[in-house]
Amino acid sequence: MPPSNLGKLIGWRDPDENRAWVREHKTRALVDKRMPLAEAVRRFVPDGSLLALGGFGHIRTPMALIYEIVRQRRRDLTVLGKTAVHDIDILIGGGCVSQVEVAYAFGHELRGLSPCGRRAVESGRVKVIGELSNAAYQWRFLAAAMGVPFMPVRSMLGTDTLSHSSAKVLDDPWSGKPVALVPACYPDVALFHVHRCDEYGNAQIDGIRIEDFELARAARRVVVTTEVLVEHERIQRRPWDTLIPFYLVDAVVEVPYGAHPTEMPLAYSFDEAAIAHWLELSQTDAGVQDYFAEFVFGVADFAGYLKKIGGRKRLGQLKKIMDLEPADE
Amino acid sequence: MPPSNLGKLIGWRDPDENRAWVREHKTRALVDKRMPLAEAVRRFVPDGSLLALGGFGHIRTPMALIYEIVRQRRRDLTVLGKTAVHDIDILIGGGCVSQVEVAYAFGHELRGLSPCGRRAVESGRVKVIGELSNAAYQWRFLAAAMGVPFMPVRSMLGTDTLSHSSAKVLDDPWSGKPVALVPACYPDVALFHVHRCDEYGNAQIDGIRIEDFELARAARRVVVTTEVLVEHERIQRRPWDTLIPFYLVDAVVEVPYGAHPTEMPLAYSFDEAAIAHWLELSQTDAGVQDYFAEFVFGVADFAGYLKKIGGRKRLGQLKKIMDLEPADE
Amino acid sequence: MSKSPAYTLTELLACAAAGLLEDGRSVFVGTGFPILAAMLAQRTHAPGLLIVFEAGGIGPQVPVLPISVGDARTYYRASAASSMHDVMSAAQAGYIDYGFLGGAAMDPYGNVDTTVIGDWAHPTVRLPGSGGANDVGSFCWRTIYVLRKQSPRTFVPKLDFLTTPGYLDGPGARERAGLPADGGPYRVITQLGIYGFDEASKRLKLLSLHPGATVAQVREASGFEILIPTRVEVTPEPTARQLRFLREIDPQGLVIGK
Amino acid sequence: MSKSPAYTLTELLACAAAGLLEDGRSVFVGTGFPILAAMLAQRTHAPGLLIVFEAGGIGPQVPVLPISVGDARTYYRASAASSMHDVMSAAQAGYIDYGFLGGAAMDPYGNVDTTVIGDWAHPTVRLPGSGGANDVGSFCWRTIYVLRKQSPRTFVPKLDFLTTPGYLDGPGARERAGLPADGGPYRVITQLGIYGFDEASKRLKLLSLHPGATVAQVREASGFEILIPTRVEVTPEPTARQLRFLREIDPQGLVIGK
Repeated sequence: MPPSNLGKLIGWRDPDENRAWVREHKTRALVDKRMPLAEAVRRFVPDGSLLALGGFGHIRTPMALIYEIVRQRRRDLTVLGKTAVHDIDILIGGGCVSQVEVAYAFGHELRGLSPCGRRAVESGRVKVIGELSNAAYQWRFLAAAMGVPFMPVRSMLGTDTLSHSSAKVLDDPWSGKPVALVPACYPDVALFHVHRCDEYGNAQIDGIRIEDFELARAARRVVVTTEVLVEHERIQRRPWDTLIPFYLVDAVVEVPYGAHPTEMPLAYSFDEAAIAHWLELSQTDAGVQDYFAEFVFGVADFAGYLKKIGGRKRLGQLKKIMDLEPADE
Repeated sequence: MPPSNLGKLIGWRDPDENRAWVREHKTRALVDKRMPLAEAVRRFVPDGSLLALGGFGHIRTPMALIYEIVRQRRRDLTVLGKTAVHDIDILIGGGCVSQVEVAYAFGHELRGLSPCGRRAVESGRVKVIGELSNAAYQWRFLAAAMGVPFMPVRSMLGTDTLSHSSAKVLDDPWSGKPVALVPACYPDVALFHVHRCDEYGNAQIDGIRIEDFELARAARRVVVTTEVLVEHERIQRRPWDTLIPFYLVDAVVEVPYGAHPTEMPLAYSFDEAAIAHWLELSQTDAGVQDYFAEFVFGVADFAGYLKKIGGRKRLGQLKKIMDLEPADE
Repeated sequence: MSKSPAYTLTELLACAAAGLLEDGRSVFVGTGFPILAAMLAQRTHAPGLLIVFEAGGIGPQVPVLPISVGDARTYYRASAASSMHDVMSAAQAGYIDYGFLGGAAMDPYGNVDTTVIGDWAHPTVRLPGSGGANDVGSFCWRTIYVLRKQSPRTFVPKLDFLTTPGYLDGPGARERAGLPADGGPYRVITQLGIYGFDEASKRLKLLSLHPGATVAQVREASGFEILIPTRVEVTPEPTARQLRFLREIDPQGLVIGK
Repeated sequence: MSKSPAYTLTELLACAAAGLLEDGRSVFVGTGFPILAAMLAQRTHAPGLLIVFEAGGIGPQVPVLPISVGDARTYYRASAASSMHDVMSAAQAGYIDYGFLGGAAMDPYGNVDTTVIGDWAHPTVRLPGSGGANDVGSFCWRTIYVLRKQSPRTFVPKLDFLTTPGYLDGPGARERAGLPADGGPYRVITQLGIYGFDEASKRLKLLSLHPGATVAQVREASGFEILIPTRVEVTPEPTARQLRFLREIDPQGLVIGK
């Protein structure tokens, strides 16, 4: 068995310590949690936060929040790299990130590797503090969501991925076979972009849930941006569609197109041009600065960003691409 | 720490043994799995099976299948008593059950204790082989569904419930605190009644899922009865509503009112009269025999049973009670 | 006192139980008495009380008293209707403040038996078992017990079977066993009075007597010694307003009729 | 042979990969080449092949090639669209037969590196990491690798970082480490040929050469010794029917154009 200690233990908490925190800091009452985007980031994403992003790869990524983090020049964030793609790339480019635990990062899926993320890691500006697999990551969140200290997993065993993770190996008391135990992971804050949410934070997502069920329950603070803010009554009509119940949520912000340039399933498609533009500019540090000068610091807010990338016309096209896609027939 | 060995270890399998079984016995192809109720029971609920029932208490209980098991005079079943109420009561009355592992059994919730179940246990006709809690049970199923050997749980510790279960206690390698490990539980067969299902076994349930997600994935064989058999296209329109995907399912049977006399959420209510009638008759063994003579052996099939309990008229009333209930407004 | 309206024992207990539930907190309820008390609390001093059902109902606007823990009334106009895994996980993670339980027998440390009377292998009376009770008593921050029939047969020095943990064998025992820290039984309500637990010994202690009940009755109705402080409150009688609400919630008297 | 139509290397590899997938089985696919091969298999010899995506898409009728592992195309007209937890659990429980993976480097036992080139703490090249690859290589019964650039730099005697398990250091090593029994790399497809693994040693073994490729090329393009059996097949060329399907599936040549 490889030694299981090269990876830094990040996000783990004694379950009793987290229970006490939850008891004191999370209200169970239905209260209006709407606030401006800037306030949500100011209050819930301080410098040094352990941050996780909802969605997956280029899907349902909370980009409006990410651009706001860059705008507020947050620093020293540790990002949980659970298939972090455009999200972490922008945050690294913005100078917000100092550490990453990696399941998948510094890549853009089919679109290739990330020049910006790779430069940061290879130059030592951003430190990779541990490795693990996608399944192991979501199960770290599941353990936290359940309030148990760890989750047994049968992958990673025998590999450098395991020895560079924070997992330990135990002999299963029944079969006698070795099994990996991954420690619970409680992010300080998790950010989500959803299809609909009420003022209290009851959030519903269409399509696959990916690992957002587990992540929303693992994070201490949850910030939700939503395509549409709906009446509580709308939620009450089909409460079994609620993926994130209100008592988990700390802030609610209505941000149409809040996932741009990533895909909002059944709503709008990727903006390949915008992604390609970033990948092009981010070939150099100067290009990265130009990008932020134009798309973040050159605009007042996310609405300004949306105008920059082509406004109504472009967004309408992205809707069309998704509409044309049989998935929405 | 109490010794953790008074409970009999039931349903646990080496994860590799079950993987090999799954590889060989579960087809991944979309094949028509419709068959008559009697055939489904004959093929998938042999004598001596380790049996689990979907739903919870008096909700979504697969009663048509349960009456058919009695009709076929199945014997020596071991029932996983996960809030088993009317279901296990009928099976015990029918002489089908020899052993029970108990989270909750021999009771009828608000309706009181079960005369039939209690007589069987107190007389030794049915043996209780272990105790555990509701949460521990569902997490035994979760471990099996995940293909891991156990699940950590923070309840039961320090009690006779733990010492009479098959759980073990481990010191969490991170906090050093004791945590219970409950072994995975793979039922031989699990029975479900759902709102809609296609011919391949893609099953959708309205309302709360209770622990059916985990149970359907833990069981080796899954038999589904459905209020309505729907076209595959209906499922494909909202695939995110599918709770039980087809590759888990071995048999599909369309059985309207298949949960009677228990509640089918948003469809029809409990039949309190029918439940009360059973509780009345089952005060004595003779009464139990009278009940089965009339409602099982005195009829050809479940359709005959439905006529007996009042047919269309009565069923219409039960629909009305649910309709009148604001939950369906 | 004499001016207060007529009320049943159940109504008195329901008002007493409701009074224990704080606003802005969450409560794990079963059917019957617990949901009645929780709904009363919501209609009076705790409108922001979150009601959660074991089978997945989260924050319903319960229309009529549910009969089963999973029936459709338990998630009518709810914020979420999920699963036992979701709700039990939330409880284990510390999101559920109060739990309501009953039991066949209780010992001085608030441990409870709902499994068997007599020997486990050859029971005199077989009871339903833990159900979710052990989880509620393990996970919730404060567990409230309602035992309507306090007597030497229900308040026993030693249980035939310890189904659900109270304070086990005394201070620190829950933590030593690995149960979540700082939880445990909070109050015990019987036909005679309301009890808490002594900080130092974690043993049952009388807090208040119901109108008309005496310390002597409390002592007689127990198989173990109950701590009696020098100062004992009197349980407040139901107000007309509380009674009106209770009868709105349970018009057929399914629960308050008992 | 000469009668066979013109085809690209990608088309040859896609047909070879598709041919490995049996009907009535399940395959874990990512975007790009794997989904192309799986869709070709469905349209030809394996109509009952279940396609599963890591992020939750189960049994979709993929309309156009998906760009991301989670995009809406991955559960278009699917049987289920659930979660990574559901799909990874199914894989860990033995429901997924085939997995498709790529990699930057492979060793003689089919172990693969997708994490770093050079030292982990100070990498020469930082790659994306495991992603779901380690899980696929651990859970699936048979893992298929496609490495388009076989060379002494990609077929190496020792990896800089063992991201995803092949046979680790030989027979029985996976089981000793605790990985699910009887899984592991099944085939490796490169620009030169198709490889399997020797039963006794679990080392890479040549099975078939692509049309025109030679054993000498295979040897030159590796940093370790590849087992060469006396009898080596020739990879069948794509048929006109297969090519027609491929061009239907990928009209813009997103993948087959490469």
